[in-house]
Amino acid sequence: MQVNILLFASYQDAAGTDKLTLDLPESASVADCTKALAGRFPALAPRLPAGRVAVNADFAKDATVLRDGDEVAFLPPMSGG
Amino acid sequence: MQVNILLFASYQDAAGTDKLTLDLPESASVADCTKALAGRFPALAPRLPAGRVAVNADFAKDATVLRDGDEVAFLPPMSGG
Amino acid sequence: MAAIFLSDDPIQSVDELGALLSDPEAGALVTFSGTVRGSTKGRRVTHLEYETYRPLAEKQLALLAEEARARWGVTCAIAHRLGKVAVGELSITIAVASAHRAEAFEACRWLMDSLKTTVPIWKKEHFDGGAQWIEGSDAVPSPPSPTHLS
Amino acid sequence: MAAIFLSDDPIQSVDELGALLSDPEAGALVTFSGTVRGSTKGRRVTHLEYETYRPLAEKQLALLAEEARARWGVTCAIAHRLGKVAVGELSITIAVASAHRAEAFEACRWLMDSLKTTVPIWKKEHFDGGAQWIEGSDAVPSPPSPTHLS
Repeated sequence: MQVNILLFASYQDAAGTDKLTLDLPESASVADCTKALAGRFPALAPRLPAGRVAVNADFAKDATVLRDGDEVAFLPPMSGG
Repeated sequence: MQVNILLFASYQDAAGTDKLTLDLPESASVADCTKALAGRFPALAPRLPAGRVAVNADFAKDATVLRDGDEVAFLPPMSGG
Repeated sequence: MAAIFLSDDPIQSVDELGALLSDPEAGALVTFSGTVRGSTKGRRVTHLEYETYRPLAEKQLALLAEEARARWGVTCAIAHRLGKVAVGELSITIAVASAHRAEAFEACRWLMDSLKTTVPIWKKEHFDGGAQWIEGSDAVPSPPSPTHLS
Repeated sequence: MAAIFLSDDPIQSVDELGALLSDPEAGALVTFSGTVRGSTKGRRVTHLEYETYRPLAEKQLALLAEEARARWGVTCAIAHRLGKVAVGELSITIAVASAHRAEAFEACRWLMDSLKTTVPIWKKEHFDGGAQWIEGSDAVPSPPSPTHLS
């Protein structure tokens, strides 16, 4: 299955892009997706643990199971205001 | 000597006036002035202890000594805002 | 640096007070404004009336602004309405500018709390068929025809 | 009752947000506004840039407003600027209306503190010859030519 990845702020800089598609096995979790993303962008890997992940615009946990077509957003620590 | 008394808010209502002149002995203190005012307006007397006194637009103590022509303001508990 | 206003006419909005404090290094602005409410303790209010002992009130407001500057490094502007104030009109506006928000929040709240007990201003609530002076936590009924002549 | 705005154009002033909350029984209004400062940690700032993950940011802001209503009985309005913001322009405005001032002060401060850690918005500081993302307490240098294409 495929999921649509969104990257923000320094995550974009580290990956050199703000969106991409990842191929994942059926029933892959957020943790599996994070691992695949880290493997694809070594410069991004060390920054990911500080951030949070949202699936289809809701905060998700590592164990959240993904479905084909999900939007998975990787969010660095926030700094609005 | 004479001092000029100013009364505010409920003190005006109790005395029926917002200003008056009091004759006081030389070297009278704020405490003496308060006592003279309470004697003149019995309805005002019980309300005075909750308030504060200012002499020439500065907060004063009971012991502050008055001079001829001073402006003595009797201020009920405040309620701005 | 402090701007103090006591006025019988409508007072400045918080935007207008904030503009007086404009400073490229003061990124945080906290404001308070008080508007006359249409009722108090279940009773319908027709309007409020504020009285002051102006020379001491101006001195005390300047002292509060100076103490806020000394304690928190903030600048502030304070406007208080006097005389008759209709329901829905502003009775007080305060603006506090600071480099960082924590100081601005603390100073603004402290200014408002301190103002109520240390600045000689008194509020009279007018109802249908009556009026009362508010004095600290007390309410003192006031005769229907005010005796204050000034 | 909450009004939430995320905009690439200049945002509402605190007076404008306060007007949206107008209520004859809400006598106290506390506001916060943040203006872009001309320097940070001794470095001259040319401008800021804010990025968001909009659908989640809107959801989170509405949740904060709802939690403030539940905890303090207040109503609030929040506006956050996005994109490039010049020095001296507003980046954020918050207004909180309440019957009494203590609740309005507490809720406004809590909203601002919570917003910084739970709403997906990121700030990029631009200097002469450089830029950095602010992420929580970290600053992450950013390449001179942004890679963000959207």
